[in-house]
Amino acid sequence: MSERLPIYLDYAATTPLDPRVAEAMIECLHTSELQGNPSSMGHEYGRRARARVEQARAQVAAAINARPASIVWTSGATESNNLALLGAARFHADRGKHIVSSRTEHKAVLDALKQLEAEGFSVTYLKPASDGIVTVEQVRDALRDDTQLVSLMHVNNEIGVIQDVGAVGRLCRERGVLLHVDAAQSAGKVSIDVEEMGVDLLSLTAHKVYGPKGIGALYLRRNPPVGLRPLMFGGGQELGLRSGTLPTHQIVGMGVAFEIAEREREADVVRIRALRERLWAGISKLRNVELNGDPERRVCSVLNVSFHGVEGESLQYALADLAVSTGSACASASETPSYVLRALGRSDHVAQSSLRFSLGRFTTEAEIDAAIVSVTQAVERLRSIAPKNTGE
Amino acid sequence: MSERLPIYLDYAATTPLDPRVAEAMIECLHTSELQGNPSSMGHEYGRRARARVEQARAQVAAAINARPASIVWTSGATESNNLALLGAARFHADRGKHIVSSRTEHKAVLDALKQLEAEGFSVTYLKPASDGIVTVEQVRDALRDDTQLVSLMHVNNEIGVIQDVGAVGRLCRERGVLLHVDAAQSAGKVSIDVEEMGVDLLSLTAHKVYGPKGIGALYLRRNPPVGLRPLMFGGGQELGLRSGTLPTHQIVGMGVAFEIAEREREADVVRIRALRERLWAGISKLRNVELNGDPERRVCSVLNVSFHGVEGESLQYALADLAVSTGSACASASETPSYVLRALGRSDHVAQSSLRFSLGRFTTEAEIDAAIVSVTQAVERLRSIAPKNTGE
Amino acid sequence: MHYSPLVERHFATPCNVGQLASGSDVLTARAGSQDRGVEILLSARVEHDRIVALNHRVYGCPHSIAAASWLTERLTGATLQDLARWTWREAATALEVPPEKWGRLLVLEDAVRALEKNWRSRPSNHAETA
Amino acid sequence: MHYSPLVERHFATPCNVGQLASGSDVLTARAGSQDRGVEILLSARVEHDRIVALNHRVYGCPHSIAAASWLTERLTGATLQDLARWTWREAATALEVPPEKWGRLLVLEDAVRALEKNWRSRPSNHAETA
Ligand SMILES: Cc1ncc(COP(=O)(O)O)c(C=O)c1O
Ligand SMILES: Cc1ncc(COP(=O)(O)O)c(C=O)c1O
Repeated sequence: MSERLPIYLDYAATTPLDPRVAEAMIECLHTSELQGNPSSMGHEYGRRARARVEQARAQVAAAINARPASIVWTSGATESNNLALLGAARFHADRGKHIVSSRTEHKAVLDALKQLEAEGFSVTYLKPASDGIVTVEQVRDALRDDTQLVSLMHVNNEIGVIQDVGAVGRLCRERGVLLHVDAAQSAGKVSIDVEEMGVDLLSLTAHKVYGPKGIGALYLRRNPPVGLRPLMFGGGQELGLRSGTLPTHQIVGMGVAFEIAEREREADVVRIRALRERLWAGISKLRNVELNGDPERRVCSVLNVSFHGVEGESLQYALADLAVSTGSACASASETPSYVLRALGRSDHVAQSSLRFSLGRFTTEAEIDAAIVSVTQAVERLRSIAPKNTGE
Repeated sequence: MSERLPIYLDYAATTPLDPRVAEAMIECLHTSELQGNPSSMGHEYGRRARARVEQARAQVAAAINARPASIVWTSGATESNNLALLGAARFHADRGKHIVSSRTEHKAVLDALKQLEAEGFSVTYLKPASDGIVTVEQVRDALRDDTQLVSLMHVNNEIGVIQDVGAVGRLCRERGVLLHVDAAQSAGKVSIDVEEMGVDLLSLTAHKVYGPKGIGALYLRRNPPVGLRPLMFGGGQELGLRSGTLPTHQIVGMGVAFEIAEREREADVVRIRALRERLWAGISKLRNVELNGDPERRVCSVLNVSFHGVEGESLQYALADLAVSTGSACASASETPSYVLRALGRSDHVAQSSLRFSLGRFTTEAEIDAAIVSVTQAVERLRSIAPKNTGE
Repeated sequence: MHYSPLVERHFATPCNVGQLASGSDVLTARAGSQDRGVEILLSARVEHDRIVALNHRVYGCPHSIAAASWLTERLTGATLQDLARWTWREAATALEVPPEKWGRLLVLEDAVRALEKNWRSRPSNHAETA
Repeated sequence: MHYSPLVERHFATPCNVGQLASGSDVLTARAGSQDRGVEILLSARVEHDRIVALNHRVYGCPHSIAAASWLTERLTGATLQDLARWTWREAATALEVPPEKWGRLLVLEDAVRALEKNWRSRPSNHAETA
């Protein structure tokens, strides 16, 4: 175990709690009046907990311009994505069994779609251009008479590109097709307006927005109402769409996190983007480095770079003083090169030599400058010991 | 809103956090080194979070005499029950489509079974005797050649009776049928030994054991391994059985809660049982009150009483200074009389006039004495204004 | 469940609880049953053409208890015509009883109708109504 | 991924990095490629029947980098026979390389074999091997 902790540049994997969020959660953990079951409306403990739950529902709804009644609490975006996709597809199977999505979606979308394929649905996985963007034309061309659902992520978790969800939303409206958007990575960084974007289902999670892990939400359009088959059944909480005792402290934490994220979004974005540009300015001084994903249409916080002539595992090992990721958190446990970079046309070998730097609310200029030094030294050292391609 | 808070006698709906659990959780909320994604094994933040997650897994496993590898984290017992029932039934559908359960299971079991019936499974719901007990003979008689699964709760949440799960486990072993046990209400109050009980699947939740809401676990036998179809798909956490970022602080809280609950179980049980007997001694001085459920084979903490000649809603309203429940938390939002008491043969009207008092670790003798006074006064007053059945 | 202040007051301190000792000037009426969730017993002392005392006993939900208590205040001093004119809606409005509880107020009206019937059938009454 | 202390040391401070200036007494051998994930270049100065200097360049994972560095220490002073006897398993054992990485060590062995072949094919060598 390293003594000094590395510089945290893995905000896209998960964010530390904002102290204001921690404070709100700790109040719930310390205050016995708030520890009743929010479903126990028969007594004061339950009613007070319920009041906090509904306050948080309003906070999350406000952050995406939705009505509180359209927010369903879940355990995170994985559950939200599964509830949205499995729930809508199974419920509306009679409308048609075709679904349109993309190759660069998060595993929680891709694996849910695989399950639907096993259940007899057919899925078109759109291949983005090398910049990571899926165009509305691609979606239009993929729509069929039996298409019931389109699922497209707002901001990609590995390369940070932003999809034009609004245009796809208008298209889906015209065609009477449901649109699900995985917004786990955009909340707090890109404005989300479910009305303007014409979204029917939208997945959110707290732990990418300085809130707690293990709590998320699914936005579900209420007019016209979108029908869903629940993933789990029981007490009938959340209008029967998601049973299970509501975790007051978690929900309160998510509410505060989203309220802060929306209020401070613009200031955060300006600061974080400047830091990211400083990082890229430093790293791009190295020869043979390549930015992955569209340089303009991207979230402020993510920088995904391929380092040619440097082996990925050695690069990460040499950068022990930086907490960065070689892909999505779940993937980085494994050795396999990022399927997202592969979809952009990168070779296994280049994908393997790529790192995702993701910055956040607590990143400092000093950390960025230190990161530039580490990366430069590591890359130059590894290149210096490698065989020259113009050898002998 | 009442100024002074009522006396909390609704521990079966949910328990307040044990301060030691709160402390452990707050450490996670305050310590940035612990706020990495437990799946980010590429850096120290992830590895330290993972270490805490695995420590908690060992704590929960130890409390039920299981191996850590057999514990899967979920969002609570609702999810655990659904994962166990939907997951096993769908996975093993080829083994047979018959399931045996009981009428007094929690809604999270009954509604999951309803869903399975909609998917073509047939379910036998055993009717317990008026004492609430389902006998092993009843289970034996219900088994068919195509029975693949038996689901029986350990301790009932409304009346507190304890089922002889061990005997049912031995029977299921003989017959090669899977046994699922919903142990949400027994953990920390009744000894749970998955080996001795011969259980294949067991549902747990933290918030009934002085741990946080929104975190639970499913015990899943590993040898021979029990196959399950996941409810949600994605990052592949928890060996692919339950994807989604692991909420370190929640898991740590559950671990500490179960470690404490098992260590202090016997002392807690003795204290709480004495308080419950004191409560019953006081309440039973009233004429025409009836204890629901077997008087001996019951958990230490629950007392469910029918008050004849008193209308239920008025009784609860008159007892505004007591936080008690008219059934399970989820049910008490609604007006309908408890289906559990109905299954025991009580009339709607008697079921309607019943209250569940549930005691816990922080209940005091003074609270019990005050509760006795309130109940006595309320019942006598309401009876005094009612028409005498031998009227005129 | 929401309870109006008036319901709260009558539930906490119901008035005219009990049953008047039977006598030639005392009418009683009973409606509902415990199994149905509401049971009401009214007893009224009538002098000349008016109710001079009205007592009640009630089994039921807070709204039913409050409504019965409220009724005894409302109809003390009432004539047979007042009784005939009275309907459950008056109680529903005065006590802000939610629709799901209206059925219980009908039982209260049943009791009032029964009381009215007994009053009409009193011998001493024929002249007046003739 | 686990790295043994020896891997850590050789990765942090690899020895004999570089390429010897070509000359009649210098043998070189190359194996693998960046696309395959490992590429190794060895250059050895031979005097009489021994390697008196052995340099390397390497592209690859930490295990590959450490193994190449370790190899140059291990085989400095080696004879043609020592070279012929050497196998990747020696590196696997010494550096505690996990099985999933053994394939990469085979590339290192390829480089050693190539060096051996070049040595044998040296004119000055025929006499000795005859
Ligand atoms: C785009 C995207 N979708 C879904 C998820 C899963 O969210 P959660 O970890 O809350 O289940 C993540 C993060 O892991 C993500 O980045
Ligand atoms: C017996 C039983 N099973 C399942 C549950 C559901 O547990 P959770 O609230 O953790 O989803 C409860 C409590 O609500 C319960 O008492």
